[in-house]
Amino acid sequence: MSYHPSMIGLDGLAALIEALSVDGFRVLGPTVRDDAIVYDDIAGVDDLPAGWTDEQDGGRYRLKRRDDSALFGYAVGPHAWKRFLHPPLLRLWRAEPDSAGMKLTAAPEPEERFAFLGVRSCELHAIAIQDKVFLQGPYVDPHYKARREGAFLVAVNCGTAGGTCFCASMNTGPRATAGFDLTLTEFTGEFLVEPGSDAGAALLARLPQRAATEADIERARAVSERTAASMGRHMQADGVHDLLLDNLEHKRWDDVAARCLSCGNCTQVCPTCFCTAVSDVNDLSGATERTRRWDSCFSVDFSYIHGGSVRPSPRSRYRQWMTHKLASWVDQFGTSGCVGCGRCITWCPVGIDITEEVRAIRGG
Amino acid sequence: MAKPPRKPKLAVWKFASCDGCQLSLLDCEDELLAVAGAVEIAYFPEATRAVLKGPYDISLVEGSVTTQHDAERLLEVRRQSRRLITIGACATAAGIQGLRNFKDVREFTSVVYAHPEFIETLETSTPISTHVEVDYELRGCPIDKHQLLEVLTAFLNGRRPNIPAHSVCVECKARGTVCVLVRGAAACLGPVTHAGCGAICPAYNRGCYGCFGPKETPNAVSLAPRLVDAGMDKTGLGRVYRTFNPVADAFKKESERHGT
Amino acid sequence: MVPVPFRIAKVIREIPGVYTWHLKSLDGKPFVYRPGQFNMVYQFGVGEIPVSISGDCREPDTLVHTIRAVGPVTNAMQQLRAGAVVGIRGPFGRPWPIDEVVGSDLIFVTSTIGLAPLRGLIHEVLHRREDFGKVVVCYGTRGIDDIMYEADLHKWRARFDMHVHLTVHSAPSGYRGRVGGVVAAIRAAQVDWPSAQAFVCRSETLTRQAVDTLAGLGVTKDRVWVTLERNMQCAIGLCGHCQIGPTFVCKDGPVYRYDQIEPLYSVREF
Amino acid sequence: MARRTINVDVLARVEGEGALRLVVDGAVLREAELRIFEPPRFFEAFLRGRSYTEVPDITARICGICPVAYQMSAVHAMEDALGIVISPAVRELRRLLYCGEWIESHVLHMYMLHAPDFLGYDGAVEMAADHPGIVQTGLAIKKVGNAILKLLGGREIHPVNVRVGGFYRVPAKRELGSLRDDLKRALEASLGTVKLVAGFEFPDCERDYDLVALGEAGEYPFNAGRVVSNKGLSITPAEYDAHFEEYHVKRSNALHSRHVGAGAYLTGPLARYSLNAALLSPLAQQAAKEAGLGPTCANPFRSIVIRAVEVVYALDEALRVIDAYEPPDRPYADAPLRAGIGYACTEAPRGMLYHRYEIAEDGSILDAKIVPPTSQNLPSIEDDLRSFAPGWLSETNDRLRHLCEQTIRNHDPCISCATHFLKVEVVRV
Ligand SMILES: Cc1cc2nc3c(=O)[nH]c(=O)nc-3n(C[C@H](O)[C@H](O)[C@H](O)COP(=O)(O)OP(=O)(O)OC[C@H]3O[C@@H](n4cnc5c(N)ncnc54)[C@H](O)[C@@H]3O)c2cc1C
Ligand code: SF4
Ligand code: SF4
Ligand code: SF4
Repeated sequence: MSYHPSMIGLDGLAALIEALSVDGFRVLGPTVRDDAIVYDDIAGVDDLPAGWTDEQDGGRYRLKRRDDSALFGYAVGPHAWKRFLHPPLLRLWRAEPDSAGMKLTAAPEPEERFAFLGVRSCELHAIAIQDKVFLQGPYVDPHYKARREGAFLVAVNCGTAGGTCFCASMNTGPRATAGFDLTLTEFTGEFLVEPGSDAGAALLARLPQRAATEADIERARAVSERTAASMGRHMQADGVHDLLLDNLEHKRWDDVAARCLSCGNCTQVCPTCFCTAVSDVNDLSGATERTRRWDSCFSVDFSYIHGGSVRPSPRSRYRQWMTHKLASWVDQFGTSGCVGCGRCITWCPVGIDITEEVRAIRGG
Repeated sequence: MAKPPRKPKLAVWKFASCDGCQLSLLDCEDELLAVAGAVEIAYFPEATRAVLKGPYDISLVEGSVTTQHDAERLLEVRRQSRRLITIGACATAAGIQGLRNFKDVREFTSVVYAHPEFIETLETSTPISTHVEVDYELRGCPIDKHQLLEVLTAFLNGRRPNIPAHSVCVECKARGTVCVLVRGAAACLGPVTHAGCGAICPAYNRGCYGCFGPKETPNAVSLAPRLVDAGMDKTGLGRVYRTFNPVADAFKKESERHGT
Repeated sequence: MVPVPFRIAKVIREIPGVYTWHLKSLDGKPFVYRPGQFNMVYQFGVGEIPVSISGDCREPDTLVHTIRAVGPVTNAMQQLRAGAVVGIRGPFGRPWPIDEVVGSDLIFVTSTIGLAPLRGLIHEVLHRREDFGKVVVCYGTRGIDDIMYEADLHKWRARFDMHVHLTVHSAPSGYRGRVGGVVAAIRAAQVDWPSAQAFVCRSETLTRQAVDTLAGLGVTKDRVWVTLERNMQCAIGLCGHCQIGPTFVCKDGPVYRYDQIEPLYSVREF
Repeated sequence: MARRTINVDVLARVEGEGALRLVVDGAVLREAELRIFEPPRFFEAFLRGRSYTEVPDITARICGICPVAYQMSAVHAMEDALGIVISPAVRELRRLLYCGEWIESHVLHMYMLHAPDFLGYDGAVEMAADHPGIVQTGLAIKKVGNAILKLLGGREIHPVNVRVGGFYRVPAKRELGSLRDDLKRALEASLGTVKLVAGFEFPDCERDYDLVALGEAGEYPFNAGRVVSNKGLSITPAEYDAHFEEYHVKRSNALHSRHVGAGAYLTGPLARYSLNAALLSPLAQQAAKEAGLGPTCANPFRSIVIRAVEVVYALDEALRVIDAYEPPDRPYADAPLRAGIGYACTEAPRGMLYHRYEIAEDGSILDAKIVPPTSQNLPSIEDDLRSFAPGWLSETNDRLRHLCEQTIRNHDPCISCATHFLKVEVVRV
């Protein structure tokens, strides 16, 4: 079914946030905190980062003033939506000794439904990838499912590409094409809104608006084209699957291992990385609680089996990460594990650049 | 699960230290009475006058060895302990008092004391593991009380303590803190520092100063230029690695690399 | 996924450090699985580890695990007595491809604890004995005290329709059985090499050695089946720990056809 | 009566390691010697050459029980040296942080270390078996003190948030507000504590102490004020060295301190209260009155009552700070580096803590001097023993030993602090 785009103003955006919270959603969106644009609870338009942008490069992020008051005039920040759909720390169950031996109680799933405001195209792709991992395989992750179902996604077409973005080369942006309920394209003080689902169309109908003209739509397309042309990074992605798997002993792995801190930041900021570890904690009363937390293939214990770690060297751990992202992910889930958001480049303390590493391996 | 017939005996020993790590046990306000219920507190002078004779099932050892008398006392502690767990940076990596190892102790003594001849002290501050076999080393200056409880329950249940050796960054990200190093707010040792504190410092808008000591496979050499970008000078680099864990291998090497 | 409580009905000490549990679910429900699958076995308050199911899948009322004490969890489990309750999640993983090998001669190659994951398969093969050609078990251990499942071996050796080549690495003088490596035992097997299917269950290095021996005799690598071991936490392909390249050992394995896994096997620290 | 030697090899329920040696000859006390065998840690020596920015974190490690005190004295001394003027909001937050430490440390001492003396137990855990309610109340109040430290400082022990000029990060109003309910509950409970400890039996032991504390600050003292005494002293912290001197006793790893020309003096709750009682909040004053405290107090056994009153005050004060709090524009103030000398005294739970630093132009420390409360109190503690013990010589060894221990514990000595300090022990000859 096809939907009709509309134009809304700032009042319309305010009405959108209002309507979502009236409908019982916990509205999450971009806001400024600790000199960065993070995703957090949003009460209204005032919480959005008006007039801010970011400068990003390998290992570097700086918030800067824009010369206008755009609300979405920056690229993606340190947080990914996965922290809400796939939380960093999750209680799974509790076991207590009882007369039968033990009693196990699963931790309840939260009842809140999320509305995400300002989801970028790369992030929509990342969510779609985690959907594949957690929902579309032989096993479903009930925790992800409980959070993902009923989530309302308001996308924003990027008007500015960040210094480390390369979605254009991954075919994951900058224009949102699927997986959203509504998508916004920002002009000064005005937004083109395009529904992507019945729920989105229904919500749009409740907002103050005017019908979009051909010219509005054309303008929005131009925004995306301009953004695509200004990508900070480029990844030559064709054939990268075979390239990496054919070069598992390439000398570049040693080179990157000398720089890599094996700190795990890249895996934690990546919107698609999904690995977790469980840990059981007993209290002294004899009860045990199992929690699950984000893990990282950069830690030694990640691959521990009796007798030692399978990947003791940082070299093998970096190689695991990158080949998983760009190659074995394709075999596992039919898609690349990288959406070109650039977070792993920006938030790597030493600025290791996945596009550069691919280039180096390609180079010989 | 069958309950052990008698409660395991717990002893808490102190060597050169600030008492902070053993205080962590008394800071477990919600759990202290449960701990006291699960173990027999057999020796813990900071908490009780009562003294039960060894051997002890678990000994927690705080502090580093700085006197000949302590070195001898430690041997006896080890003899009396089935499991010996060191708690904190002093016991594990010599602690702040380990700074003497890089200086002339006689000069130190004369700075502090009017009559240096009254003071009996060794030239160096050494970790417990230099003197006796250690069953487990818990990191931190001070240790994290939840980790202490985890180690105790793990030993009581005969399992491996769940104490990850990865970087502080992993905890920092879980906490949702925006990296202070990347956003240019501070020089941060998080990427080379052992997790456990919960990434407190970055959450308080400052760089980690390494109080949990080095993580597994630390790469301080690669981090150094970034710390310089963030405002640390060469002597600062040398100093920051030589503070609370001065003899931890990776930190010691890095500090020496900067000429300290 | 929450573990389901099972009670240990019986503990059998196989050899020093190796024990077998017979488990019954508390709710009495049968445990349905296929040979080659594994469970996540949880000892209350201690930890959870992957363990192959070693029983006879036609007796779903009894779940059988054989465990070797190597570390904290497996050591703690060794202390458990009949009556203790443990948690079970499973069954997980792909079973041995029994239907794919119908009609062929079968050779099982394994050593010490490696017989545990194969035992259920051998039981099933014997239940369907007429579906297969010759059946040969080559089982090697270090010494005569390391021989597991002696009752089974005894029964199997007594059968006319299968051969058991039991070999020990070293034995006291006067020992009448075969002494030497498993390789020699394989060579001694009399199966139709060009069509035989092999099941190998040993450490990664010894697996390679067995595969080479079999290849020399004409068993191509697409007829060799192995099981792999990796760190596992969720056992359903969501935690990421058990990856070897494209494969998740927990859900794509632990049973693999050797030719498909060999390229990954040969990369160091992969 | 024969010569008796009483040794308390390890003084229990004090922070750090010390011993007591009493030598009793018939009915005469020959010797009362407190020995600190906590090994020396040389803080003053290795602070030399470190940057002034590191000092608050390093000196915190002198003592895990009162790290905030070391951080407070250190930052104030640095600010004095560098001419940094802190904002009123930072001043208030520092008061709040100190409230947290007083609550945590006083409650630890009262409930876990000192009360068992009065109720006849070896320790709090043993006491909990018969009086679970008392111990649980203590733990609950202590937890609130720790909650302040954790929120404002990042963690209870060795907080990370204190820096020269202010804080690395200041809390939002809402964050502080989250403490309010727990503080109110603890305040309620702390009034009960005053009643409880006021009901203990106290030996009739008064002494004419030279009581020294911060005062004349217009507020019950934490971080500001002059150094005053009940004998008429009133000086600035910068003049401290001219009036007080440390001396080194044989076989002691702790330095002792004396009032020049006057000898032993006492800092801590007794002094603080006797010099500032009128500045307590009305609620705390009321509690003091109901507990039978006069405007001054010279019985060290009653120090537990004063601690209880100070806990009421600290909880009350914490609530006041939280209610009035507006976050400052900047979390910290700074000033250009310069060479200089800075002095500061602040009120650690155990008493006054003096720091002096000489800073070079590049911000490195040239010289450091730290005089912890326990060093200052040691001579008075020994004097307490000398004046009280002769009256107890007819008691059994056990009882005598216990009374002497209690005499020491009255002052909550922190031997960890004191070492840069000595040795202690007791004997009947
Ligand atoms: C599919 C599969 C089937 C197995 N079948 C059997 C069997 O039938 N019998 C048998 O004796 N052993 C089997 N194992 C091996 C068994 O899981 C390990 O020996 C066991 O995990 C060791 O744990 P531990 O605590 O005793 O010792 P350690 O090796 O010291 O392990 C310490 C900790 O590391 C973790 N760990 C170690 N190895 C693994 C692992 N493979 N997966 C997840 N976590 C791990 C656990 O948390 C464990 O507690 C199997 C392993 C796999 C993967
Ligand atoms: S690999 Fe890097 S660029 Fe790709 S999705 Fe993950 S964080 Fe973004
Ligand atoms: S702030 Fe420090 S600990 Fe946190 S991610 Fe950055 S480098 Fe790591
Ligand atoms: S962040 Fe670093 S310095 Fe701060 S508490 Fe944690 S380990 Fe210690």
